[in-house]
Amino acid sequence: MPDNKTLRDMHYEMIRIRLFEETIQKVYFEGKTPAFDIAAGTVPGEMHLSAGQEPVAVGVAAHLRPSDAVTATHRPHHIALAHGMDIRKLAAEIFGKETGLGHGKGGHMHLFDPATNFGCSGIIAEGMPTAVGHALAFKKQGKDDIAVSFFGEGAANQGAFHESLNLAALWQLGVVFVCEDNAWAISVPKDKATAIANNSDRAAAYGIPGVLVPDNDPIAIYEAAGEAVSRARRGGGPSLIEVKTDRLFGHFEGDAQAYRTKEELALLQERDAIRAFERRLIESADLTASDAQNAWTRARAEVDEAIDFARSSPYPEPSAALQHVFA
Amino acid sequence: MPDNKTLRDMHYEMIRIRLFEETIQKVYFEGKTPAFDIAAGTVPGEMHLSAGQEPVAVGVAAHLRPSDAVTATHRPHHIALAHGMDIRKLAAEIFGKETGLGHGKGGHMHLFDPATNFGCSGIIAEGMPTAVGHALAFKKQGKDDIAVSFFGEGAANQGAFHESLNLAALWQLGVVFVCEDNAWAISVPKDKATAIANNSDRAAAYGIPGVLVPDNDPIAIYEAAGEAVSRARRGGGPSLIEVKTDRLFGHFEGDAQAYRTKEELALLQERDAIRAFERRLIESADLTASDAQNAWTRARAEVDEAIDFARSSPYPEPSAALQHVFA
Amino acid sequence: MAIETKRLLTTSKAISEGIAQEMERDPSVFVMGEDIGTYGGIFGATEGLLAKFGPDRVMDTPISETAFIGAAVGAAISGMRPIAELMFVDFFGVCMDQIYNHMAKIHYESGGNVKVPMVVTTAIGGGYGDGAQHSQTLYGMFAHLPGMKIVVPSTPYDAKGLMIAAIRDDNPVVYMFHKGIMGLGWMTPNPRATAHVPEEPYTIPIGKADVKREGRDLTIVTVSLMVHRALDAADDLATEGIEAEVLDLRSLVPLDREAIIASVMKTHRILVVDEDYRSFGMSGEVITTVIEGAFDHLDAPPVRLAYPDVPIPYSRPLEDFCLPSRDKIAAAARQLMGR
Amino acid sequence: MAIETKRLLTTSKAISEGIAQEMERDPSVFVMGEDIGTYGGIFGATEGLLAKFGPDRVMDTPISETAFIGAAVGAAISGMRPIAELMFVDFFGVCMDQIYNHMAKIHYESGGNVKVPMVVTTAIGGGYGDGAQHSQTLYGMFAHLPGMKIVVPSTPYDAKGLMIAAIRDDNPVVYMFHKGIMGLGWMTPNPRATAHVPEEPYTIPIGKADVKREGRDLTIVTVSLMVHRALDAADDLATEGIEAEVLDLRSLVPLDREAIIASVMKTHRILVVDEDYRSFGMSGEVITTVIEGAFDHLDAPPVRLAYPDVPIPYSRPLEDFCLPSRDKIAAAARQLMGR
Ligand SMILES: Cc1ncc(C[n+]2csc(CCOP(=O)(O)OP(=O)(O)O)c2C)c(N)n1
Ligand SMILES: Cc1ncc(C[n+]2csc(CCOP(=O)(O)OP(=O)(O)O)c2C)c(N)n1
Ligand SMILES: [Mg+2]
Ligand SMILES: [Mg+2]
Repeated sequence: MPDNKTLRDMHYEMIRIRLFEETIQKVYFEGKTPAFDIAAGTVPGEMHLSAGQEPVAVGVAAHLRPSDAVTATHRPHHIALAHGMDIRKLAAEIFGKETGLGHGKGGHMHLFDPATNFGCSGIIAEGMPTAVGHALAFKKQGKDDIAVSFFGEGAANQGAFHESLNLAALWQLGVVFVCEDNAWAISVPKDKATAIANNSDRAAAYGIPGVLVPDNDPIAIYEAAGEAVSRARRGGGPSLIEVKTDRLFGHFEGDAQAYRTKEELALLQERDAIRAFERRLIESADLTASDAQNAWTRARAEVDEAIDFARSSPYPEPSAALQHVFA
Repeated sequence: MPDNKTLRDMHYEMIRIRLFEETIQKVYFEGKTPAFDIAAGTVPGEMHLSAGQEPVAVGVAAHLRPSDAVTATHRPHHIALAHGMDIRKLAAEIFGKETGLGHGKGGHMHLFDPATNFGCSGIIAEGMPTAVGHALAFKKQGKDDIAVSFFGEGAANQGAFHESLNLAALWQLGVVFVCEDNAWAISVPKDKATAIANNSDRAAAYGIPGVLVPDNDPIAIYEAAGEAVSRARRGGGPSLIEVKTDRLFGHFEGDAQAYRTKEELALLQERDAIRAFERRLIESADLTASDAQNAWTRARAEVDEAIDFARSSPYPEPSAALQHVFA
Repeated sequence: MAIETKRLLTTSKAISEGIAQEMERDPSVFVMGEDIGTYGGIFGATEGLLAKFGPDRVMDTPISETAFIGAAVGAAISGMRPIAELMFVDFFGVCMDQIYNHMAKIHYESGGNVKVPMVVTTAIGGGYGDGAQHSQTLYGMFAHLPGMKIVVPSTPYDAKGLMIAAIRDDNPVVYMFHKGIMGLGWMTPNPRATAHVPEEPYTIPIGKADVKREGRDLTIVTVSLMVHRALDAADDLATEGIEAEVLDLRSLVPLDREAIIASVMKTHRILVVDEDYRSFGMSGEVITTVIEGAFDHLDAPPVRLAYPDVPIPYSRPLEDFCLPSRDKIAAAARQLMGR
Repeated sequence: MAIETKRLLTTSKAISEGIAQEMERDPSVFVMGEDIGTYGGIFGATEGLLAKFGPDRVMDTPISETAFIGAAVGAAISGMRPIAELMFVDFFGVCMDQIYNHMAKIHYESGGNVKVPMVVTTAIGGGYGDGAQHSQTLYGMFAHLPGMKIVVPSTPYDAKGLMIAAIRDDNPVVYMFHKGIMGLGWMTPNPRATAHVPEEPYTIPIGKADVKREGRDLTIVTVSLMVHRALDAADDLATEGIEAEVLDLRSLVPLDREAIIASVMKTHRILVVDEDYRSFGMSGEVITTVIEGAFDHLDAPPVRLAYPDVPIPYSRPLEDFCLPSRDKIAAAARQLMGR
């Protein structure tokens, strides 16, 4: 069970992420109405937001240090923020600005942060081998840093999943594999893609622990991650954790979600993990109602400041496109 | 338990394969002595022979019809012959002759036979998806033909293994996946490559039956395959069979096998599955000693005739190299 | 005299109509891919097919490109004519072995005994801020690898005719549609992405280039979305008295070298416009074709305008800097004309 | 006066020596791959390393190219300098995503903040009857994709110097060695595959072509094993009074365009010899480079001799028909000279 400070930090972090995602959503539609044009507006391109999946990010990240490596997917913001990425640099990168994490070269699916050893990839499951490599480096360097690889339930049917788990298990590397099962891969439901019900059962194919967290509960995730992280840190090898979580928005912004029913969407809103967690903390007296309110206000200010920073930052020089191909 | 005719057929077929492989081995070294030059001689290129793995091929193929699709690997001869490929066309292809299966274009790792719906690939595990596709076609066509995919234990750590098993299980296709575990992937022993002891346990990751045949026994293989094949034929979906088998020769011809001990190699010779099977059939009175002798003689003649055919066949016209890129 | 009202279709609807008509005609045709069912394909190439043909012939797949493209290869060998969608060409790296070592080579390795009649459809192209892993064209890379036809349509009319031809072809065809030619409501509109498309099925031969605009002064050779950019530039150039011929290759394999040479023999000048990376790709191949076939007919050295050899940057000014555009094409043409 | 005896090494020994010296110098260098330990690498590039450095730094891997090449990417980001061997380049299709979407792009996507210093070694080339899936060169395809350096050595001396340079490079390098240049006992011997190699470590800058033979009449541009074929052909041509300059590019990325142009400015004629597939590859890029840089200096249209656009056939007469050879190079050179 996380201590009070950790609970409050997790609460704040989930709120900060949610507000960030909601704000990016608003910004994303600037210049895209009335006619939606993916190339237009303040932020072009695809935009995969993580609202609903905050518990996974914060429950795991609570156990990590900045030197631990984290790899994420096309849906990376919650994980990046929870692992400590500078929110202004993140926002500025999404805006394509010179002050962004990659000076505007990467964009929202390609965030690389040496300060928090964070990376992500828009190619499904292909961030997983990189995580194995980070852990391999740490082992060679005699460090007790670990690597965490986040991926969706859709990714678990990609070859890279299998190869990465086998290699990490074979070499007993300190990797925690975290499957964010939000039940959907774009429009394809999990049962139309995965031959078995729970990916955590696939851990048996590699002789490693497989843990199922059946609901989107930050505390349960915290507990499962704690065990996996400390196993990894003490040289006990990799683990696989599967969390049943919720994708509150469309796959990407602009997704009409014709494949989901109104009822499903309403149900997800109703069981929103942040509100549930907040209620629970207030009930358990870990948080007062006014502290809770305060958290929303503080997070709002932090997010707004980051967005302002991004908005007011300059674009890179066009010809900078030709730089940084080679070091 | 196979009936007497089947036992005798399996006995003959294993002998025919063994003699074929031994003969190809001799032919392969023609023109390569005293100095071994892979490009020289009657048959150039890599040569992966299957001596020792005959039980897997014949135990499975005993249940198949020519219209069943079979995919194999870089080590395909035993499976091709057991499934009924014309031995003369196979030999001629290995010789690079116009009369070969692919008019000399494919060679020993790239055998494609419409008559027996056989194909193979020199890329590890990449024959597996093709097998899934054959089974998918059969299902769409309302046929009860099935597909069998052979692969080595080394292949079971390749992404294509995972994706193929998941897809076949998801769509409940009639595929039998047969893992020939000969304990080695070139020089890498299985325990240096695979995080668990038995690949058959990986069936659980796809919710399909996984069967381990712990020794190189044609009858045990026949039994396991019989169940998997009939399940596949009746629409019951895929199975995974793993057989612990023996690679009697080097990975490819010319392999000095510095990575295997003399003791291991001697032990393999000693427990040669063909001799053991023959002894057992004679003991059980399924075969007389003179029938057994006869089988070797007949097989010898058949193989020699095929090799003669290959040897005396003409090479393709050099400019034929430019044909058959497109149909 | 009856007034003829021409039926207008977007490219994506032209493609899905072509597929639908072939599925009606031939029960062996089916479609596989991620989000090609209920969703209709991320770029609409399979819209309406699920409703019409049901889930047995329009199959959503797991994110297992190696398995399902490989399954298409197997199914094609066993008598089907699959269409498999690789959502973005950028993802080729997870499944290329099935594409180039299997789909493309089995017919040859079999000495012509085994046919692999299938189509891989895939989306190409950038210009909308999708970054380094979702914006590439890569047709030059595919065209380098023998054994598969590479189709790169530019208009709704061509798209339908080439799709039907691709499905009927007994060879593997990689059919690459640029997101910017699809006529999608949510992509920056391209006026020529909606055009007349006949209702009845028809084919366009794969391997024949098409003169999209005639001209006497220079030849602009290109494909896909850049055909539209080149036509726009040609309009601008015409106002200055420069008449550009725009040659749409329509396929890179087979490459219609005769058409390239014939056009250059007429205009004596050539500009190649290429959204793919500059080096070791289409632009060099087209120029070399001209050198091999019309060296003595050139009034000026051939010129290419291509994507620089850098990963696709995300930020708009950076991406714009890299992409060939109407203005850059016109400028390159003027330079070629010595203006 | 002391008699100097020069130390002779095969290319494979030169490569493994280069790796060993870097491993001694820099503890962050390690090697991963299939059969690179006890076996010493199928083509001997890692021979002796396991005995010297032990299994922690010389790691045999499962047949999981995506996982271990991807692991090299992660390890490189976290401070190591991995060398990962892809046994044959033909297998790229199972792991290309890690190579071209990750290894090659992360530095750029990070805006220069993250470095990926690693080497992918891989064997290329045919001519020994290994068929369509084990005989390709494919350097043209790799060179088309931005973000990685592509090194293609031809001699023992170059191989060692380029290997050390590759390991020390802060960028990802794909190091492609042709089986026929390795000096392996079991491959048709190539007399220049054993040559003097200094014992001490040295580097050769990546991106600088090398004139392997000077000549005044024509330039033969090529790489890898074809350098040797070209040198043989140049010997034959010399007896006829034709002096060919043989330019070994040594790397395709960076491509030493200046060296190509400088040589053509001198000889006014160019023949490109390429074991990779003809179309959309190196041959077209080199010719286009000449057109862009030395059009007015050409006395004859550039010529290319390349592998035809067909999968590699197995049978010897078929493969011989396709491969560029000493005789075919000499014949093409004569034709270029108008003889
Ligand atoms: C190899 C590959 N195939 C397909 C895609 C397209 N794609 C992007 S996101 C996505 C769905 C991913 O589902 P999941 O892994 O469950 O993650 P989620 O989107 O639910 O977070 C797909 C198919 C891709 N990016 N990479
Ligand atoms: C994707 C790929 N990686 C590597 C190789 C090289 N290779 C050929 S055979 C082999 C070992 C295969 O081992 P296994 O699957 O156990 O089959 P076996 O040789 O034992 O029959 C390897 C690594 C290959 N052909 N394809
Ligand atoms: Mg999901
Ligand atoms: Mg094996």
